[in-house]
Amino acid sequence: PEFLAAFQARIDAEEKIEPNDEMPEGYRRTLVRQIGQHAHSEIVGMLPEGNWITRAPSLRRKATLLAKVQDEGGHGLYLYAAAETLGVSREEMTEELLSGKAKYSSIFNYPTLSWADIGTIGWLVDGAAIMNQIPLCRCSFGPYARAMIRVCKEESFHQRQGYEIVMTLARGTPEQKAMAQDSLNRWWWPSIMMFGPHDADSQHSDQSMAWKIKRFTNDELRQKFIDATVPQAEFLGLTIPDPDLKWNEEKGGYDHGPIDWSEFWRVVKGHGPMARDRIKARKKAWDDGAWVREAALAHADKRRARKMAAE
Amino acid sequence: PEFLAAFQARIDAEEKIEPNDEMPEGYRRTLVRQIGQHAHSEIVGMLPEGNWITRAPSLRRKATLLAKVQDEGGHGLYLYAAAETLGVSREEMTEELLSGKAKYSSIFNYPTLSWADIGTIGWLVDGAAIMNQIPLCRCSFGPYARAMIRVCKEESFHQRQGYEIVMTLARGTPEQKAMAQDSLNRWWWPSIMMFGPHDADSQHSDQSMAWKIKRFTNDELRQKFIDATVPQAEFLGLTIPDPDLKWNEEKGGYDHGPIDWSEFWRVVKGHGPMARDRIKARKKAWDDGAWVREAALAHADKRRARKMAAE
Amino acid sequence: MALFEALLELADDHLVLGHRLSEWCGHAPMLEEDLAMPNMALDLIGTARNLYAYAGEVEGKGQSEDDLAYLRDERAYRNLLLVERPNEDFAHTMLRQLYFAAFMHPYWQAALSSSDETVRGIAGKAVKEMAYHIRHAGEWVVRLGDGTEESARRMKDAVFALSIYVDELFEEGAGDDALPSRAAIRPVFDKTIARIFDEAGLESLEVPFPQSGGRDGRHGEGLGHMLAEMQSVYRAHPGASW
Amino acid sequence: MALFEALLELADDHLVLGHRLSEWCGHAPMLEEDLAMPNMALDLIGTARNLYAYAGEVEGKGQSEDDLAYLRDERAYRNLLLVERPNEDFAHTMLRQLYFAAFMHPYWQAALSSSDETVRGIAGKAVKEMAYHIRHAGEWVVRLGDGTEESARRMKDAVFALSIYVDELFEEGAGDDALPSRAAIRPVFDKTIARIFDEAGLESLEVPFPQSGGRDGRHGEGLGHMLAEMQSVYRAHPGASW
Repeated sequence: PEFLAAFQARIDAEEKIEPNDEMPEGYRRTLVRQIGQHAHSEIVGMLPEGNWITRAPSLRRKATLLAKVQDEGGHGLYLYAAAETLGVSREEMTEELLSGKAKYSSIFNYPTLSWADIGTIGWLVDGAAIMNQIPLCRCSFGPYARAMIRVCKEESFHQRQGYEIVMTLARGTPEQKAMAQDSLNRWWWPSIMMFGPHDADSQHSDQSMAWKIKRFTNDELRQKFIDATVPQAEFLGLTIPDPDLKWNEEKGGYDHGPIDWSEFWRVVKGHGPMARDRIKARKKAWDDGAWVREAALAHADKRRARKMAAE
Repeated sequence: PEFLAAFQARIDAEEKIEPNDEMPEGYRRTLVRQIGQHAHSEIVGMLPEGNWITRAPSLRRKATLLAKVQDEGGHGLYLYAAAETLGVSREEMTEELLSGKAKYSSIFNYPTLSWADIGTIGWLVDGAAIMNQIPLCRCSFGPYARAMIRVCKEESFHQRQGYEIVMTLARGTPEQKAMAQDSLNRWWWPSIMMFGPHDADSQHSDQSMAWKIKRFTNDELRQKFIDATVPQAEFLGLTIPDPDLKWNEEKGGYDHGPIDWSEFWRVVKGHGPMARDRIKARKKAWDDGAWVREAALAHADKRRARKMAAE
Repeated sequence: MALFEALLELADDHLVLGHRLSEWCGHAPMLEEDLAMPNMALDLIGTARNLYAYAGEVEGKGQSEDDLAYLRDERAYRNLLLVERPNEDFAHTMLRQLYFAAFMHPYWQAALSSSDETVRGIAGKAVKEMAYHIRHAGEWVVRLGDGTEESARRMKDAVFALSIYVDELFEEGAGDDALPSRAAIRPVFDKTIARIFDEAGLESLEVPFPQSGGRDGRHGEGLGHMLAEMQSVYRAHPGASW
Repeated sequence: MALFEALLELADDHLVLGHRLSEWCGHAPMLEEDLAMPNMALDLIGTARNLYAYAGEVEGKGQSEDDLAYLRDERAYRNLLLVERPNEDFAHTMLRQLYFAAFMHPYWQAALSSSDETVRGIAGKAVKEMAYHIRHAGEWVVRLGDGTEESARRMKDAVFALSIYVDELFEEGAGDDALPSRAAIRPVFDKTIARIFDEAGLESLEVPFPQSGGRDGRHGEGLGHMLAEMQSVYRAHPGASW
């Protein structure tokens, strides 16, 4: 308890906690879970966007999409590295992902069904992710905070790219405009749900707030996101698929219609449309790659042995 | 020798040899090789055409192509059955195909590179096959002769369908006409080569002729094919890619330019452009299907055992 | 336009499943199946053609069967999720076929007494084909379920993978009086599957969270790739005849 | 038009190989390779874009890089057979990459002294990238060749499968004075491969019957499927901007 108080004092003083510092087991566990989940989301997130690399309708778009998906892999890499500082290996985390024990962001269990989805994901999904992640740049755990600074910088670049794709479509042929609207229709609610349940129904929040792992509540972040996004949609001439959405002068923000929480929980619990396909794809990549990883280890061992023999 | 003379007398009297009849080992061996090769050709021949089923540009064409490829599988089936009457199993023959020991028609080691190839294969390749096969309907070995009657009937239907596809293209847009001409350019010489080397260079011919397995020489059949095909090409307004092709009034047939025999032997010896891919595809189908074939046997055994136990 | 929409749904089901089956062509586990699968594909594509042709007629805008098949993108396709699922292995393919045929057989049977003559005609041909598909696919489900350890495992994997797409079969979709109720088919379907699963030693799975969305064009990610390939030549030559 | 044709050949090589590499995206054997392969793909696609853009300029008919990439069918593509070969496994993919880079590195090096300024510019960027590709793919060829029994077997299979496509690299193709001789590259290429194969414990194979034809558009059957997918959206919306 003395230690806990001292630890909380460091947190309150906005000191960064570093891997070798003593920390409460719950703090460590929460971070391992959260950073792992975040890393997995980056990795699984490569799949829905990767689905359009081979069909991207211009070479320029193909290149930027490839670069984007690569960046996501890179984010996964720093995040796994940040989690590893807390004593879990990337291999362990991967096994947890593949066995279904570890979660990842539910949004990636929706399918990408048109080129417009590549734009919309950048605009809405990366937009929502940034809202969630900017406060994490000031997270009390140093390695996570530092990883997030880098991640956020790249994500906001992706968000602008996504918005620009949607803008090109919204100003394009009638078919392209319809494609953009259809995509917004499908992604709006899942994006809104990315902020999690209403504050009243959120489990881990209070302790995470105290530990400064989290700095805003789900509803606060959701509100910020909606307020930022509605004018962007208006600028594009697209309609947000929420008939109840309207400006609330009093609170200085938008009110939105009711969220379908049964859909939310269904997807969170692993029954989203693409959930099985995602894990299957990752498992296949992992299993098919086993011989490569083994060969790399075997070769490194051989090299080491030869070097020692030569010395 | 007495037996050989009696056997030859039956052949000369145009009697059919049946599976249970005594026959010279060489006769049996020649037939096993030839029927097996013919069966394998039908099976491997499913691949180049199968390559366009998923892209056939109308539902009607898709259906007729599927039906055609299915017919080829059917021909493979009767031919394997005919060979089985001579005491080799389908399994043995398949192993020989996959190991590269048994041959199949070299023509199928060329790739299908446009929709027009589906027409051209029907027109030229099936056309050449029919020239080769019509005499086989009178082959001295009964089961083979009977299988060939059925095969020839279906092949001539395919040949007409193929010609009709090419005709549609030749009368279509400029792009379609160019596609048809390009396809003819690629398939003409390989089709001409389907009749094998010049008579002077042909190994097995004499004995096969005596045994009435074969009834015309390679060059005779090739001449028939060219004479039948040239007017068809003219009717379509397509140009046969042989600048030396011209009518020879004296012999009442066309003279053709020199055949590239180095290309011929290269492809016959297994170095055609698609040779490795074809065997690989068949091997994959066979290996991937092993568990299905095993399960079917295991289930049949279980059923039999249960039935016996019940009796 | 309910009839047009309903015909399109059915046509898409048949075409997409027929296309999936046709992908096996030349790659089947045995020669007999290299004949049987194209055969079933042909039945399905034949029915799809009749349905598209009639849909085009009902719509009355001069769209041909090929226009309807080749010029709509994945969001416009209305097929069930079940039929677009990838072939995976022979166990998945046969189970997918069984599920579809066990539904369509009683569906076409009911359609035999449709008020619409063309529908009755299509149903008359299709009902016999579907009886054969149930028999053929059902026999394989039994053989594989009650074959080797490996085949039984694969069959169980297929049941796990595909059963989440079964409920969608019974959603009414566009619906039209000329066509049978889908929900009403459930008991007959369940009986067929129960009989075959029983013989195969397979258990049906409870499906608390079935998947659907195909009727609204919310497909999986595989369909778009299938259509890209299927439509490639047709789209590359606008207006050409084939 | 020799320069136009020659640029198109080069551009097609880069695009097709980049596309093949990009198919790995999200499916690599380890996360590091989920970064490295798109990275190499980006290099290749970047070079392809520069080459197409310049080809369009040289041709002078107003064709954009996308017109050249998205509106030509498989018979019009001029790429080497090597680059269109399917990914198969990681061993095949790395060997294919090594063969290509071991050729292109000295090629671009020679192109640095081209009479054509644009070519020199493209070469200047590409030569550094190709050095990295040789290093990256070469290290993997060594690791796999000298790794486990399985990896060595797969590496040998890859050499067997791909070596028949190597000779085509040195065929002059369309050729143009502004671009280096291809045949002249052979000794440097052979040295690079010999060095890496030696370290990997691999043997080079004699190839009595090399395959070629890509420069005349006589491809394998895989390229058409690749292009059908690649061009699907572009072709479905003629004239649209993206």
